[in-house]
Amino acid sequence: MKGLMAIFRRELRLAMRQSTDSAMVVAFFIIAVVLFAFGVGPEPNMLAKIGPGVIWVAALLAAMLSMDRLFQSDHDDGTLELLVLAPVALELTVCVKILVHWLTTGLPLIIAAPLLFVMMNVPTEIWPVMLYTLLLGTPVLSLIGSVGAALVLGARRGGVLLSLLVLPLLIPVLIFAVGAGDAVLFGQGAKANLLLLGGMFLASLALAPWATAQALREAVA
Amino acid sequence: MTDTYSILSMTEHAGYVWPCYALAAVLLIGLVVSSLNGLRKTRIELEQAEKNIVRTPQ
Amino acid sequence: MKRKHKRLTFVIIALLLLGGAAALVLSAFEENIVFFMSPTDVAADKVPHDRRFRLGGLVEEGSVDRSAGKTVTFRITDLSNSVNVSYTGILPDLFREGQGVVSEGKMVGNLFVADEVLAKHDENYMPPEVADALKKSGQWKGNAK
Amino acid sequence: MKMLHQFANPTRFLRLSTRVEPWALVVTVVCFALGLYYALFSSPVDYQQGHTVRIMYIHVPAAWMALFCYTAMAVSAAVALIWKHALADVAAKSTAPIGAVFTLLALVTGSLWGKPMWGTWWVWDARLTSMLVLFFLYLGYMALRDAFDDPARGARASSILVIVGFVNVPIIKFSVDWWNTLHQPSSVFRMGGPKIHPDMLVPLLLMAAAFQFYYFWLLLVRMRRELMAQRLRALRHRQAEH
Repeated sequence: MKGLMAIFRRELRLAMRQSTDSAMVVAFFIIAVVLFAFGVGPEPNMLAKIGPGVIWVAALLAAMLSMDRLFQSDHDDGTLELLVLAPVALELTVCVKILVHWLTTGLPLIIAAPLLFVMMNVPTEIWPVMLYTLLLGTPVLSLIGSVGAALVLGARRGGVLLSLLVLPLLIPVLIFAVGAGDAVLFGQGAKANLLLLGGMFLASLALAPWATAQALREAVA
Repeated sequence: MTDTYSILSMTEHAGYVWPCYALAAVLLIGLVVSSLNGLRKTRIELEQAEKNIVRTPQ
Repeated sequence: MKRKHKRLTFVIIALLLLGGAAALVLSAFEENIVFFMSPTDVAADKVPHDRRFRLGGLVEEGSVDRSAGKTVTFRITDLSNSVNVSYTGILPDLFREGQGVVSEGKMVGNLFVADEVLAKHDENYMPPEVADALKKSGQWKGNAK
Repeated sequence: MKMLHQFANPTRFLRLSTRVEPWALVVTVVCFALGLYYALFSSPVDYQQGHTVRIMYIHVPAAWMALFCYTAMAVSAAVALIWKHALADVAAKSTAPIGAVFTLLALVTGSLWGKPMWGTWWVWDARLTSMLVLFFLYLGYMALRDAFDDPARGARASSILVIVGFVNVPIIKFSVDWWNTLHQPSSVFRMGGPKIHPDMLVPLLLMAAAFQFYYFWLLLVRMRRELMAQRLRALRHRQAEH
């Protein structure tokens, strides 16, 4: 437990020291959405219609952008070998790293999201649901992304490859998150979609740290 | 059951059915050709490499 | 020994999480996520008025009217309620009376104005002679005409 | 297990494979000839779909094989990771391009079938979407495998990816039962027997057998090539050391 706390503090300290990284992710998120607004023109109804989808796609890409540095620096300077050999189970270490990644990228995205709801003219009645989907969905991005990030360690063109591997697996998250907003506008309630997102979160929480740890062991072997 | 003409023409759906079979042929035969090509190339390279090993004394 | 215990704990936690995930997903299916709405939903006023949605059901027997040029009107039914639909454009080949369809469009008053009609087909495959024979002998169970 | 080990010996495999290959090829060609004859000429049209039912004889076996290849890949990858069987890894690598081709074929023929029948080339429903994800998984596997300078590292990383991606397979299989979608439920592998007329089931099964043997034959060819390539790499490595 003490070892875990030490890792947590180290990760958080490192993330804080590189807080420009988090800021850049949020900036990318906002700029990507704004680009869409320029791309389709400022017609409010049109923006409202595509708003939830655009915001989610931008969040997905922004999370991907920050993903490849999750294990890269540890891999480069040899820390990763220490973590693999450490008495703390690698699966737990991975969980801590994912948690910190989410705190430094997922959470800022959620905080920035209401600003984008205003800019994209998203109907106020789906704001809470959209926030719930982001709250349930962004941890899934971090979890599944970590598997990809561990797999591409040491690969050529790791960043692009990471997107190719991970984005298809994230399609269901995108579909049900955006579907939740539509379901509310339909008057059906978003319960089913949110339950599915919750199921995806639990399933990826069960499987992703294990797969990531295996991939990390292979990477330093 | 149906005369050959109507089968070959597939009535109004020929434009959908024939491309399916054509695509299947192209993809499946293409994969065979590329696999056999790869096999042939690798075999030639391997034979060459084995000859070189024999020629170079230890 | 300690290592083994640790591993066992992990496996149990993972199984609990997976069980939770399965429970959530299964209860989500009970909520019935729909690819389309039914005419009963329309009758119960459960559909939005100013937004596009999908309406699914069977094409009611004898309701297809092609008299108005390119615009076709028909009724979609789920055998308890039905909705009037109008559509302008090319219908898919499987579109016929008694056949399942999914159409996308908006409600305009009591009329569903579709801008897309998709035909849904069932998992039965048979030659036309067999279908005729089945219908003649009264063993026909499908809904298609 | 002992038999598996014997089979896993590459020299023994090569000997066995060269003996089996011609037969597999003959069976493939015969099945294709019969299957195509039935599928294109001798089978009746469907009472609803007319001639487009003939697309089924390509589409359905291709979709089956897409799932079969992925499952075979995942099993081989697991065996390669756990028991370090070199041959299992070779099998997984050799299966990937074949599976990708089958998936692409299923997607495109499905689209060509959907246009006249449903009235659309593509809908974003569960079956079609999960099939597209399967295609990307195949591509991702091949890309990841090629992205490392050390082939052994690429082999292990991509094996993990295949196993992780396996969650998609049950989703594809059951998507038509779980969601009320445009895609019709299974006609053949269902409770209560196939709901498809024998005259159409025969060409379908013949084509399925043809696809299956085609895969088997091509797998042997590709595995043989891969084993040669491995030997070539080892030889060059040794030469460089001298």
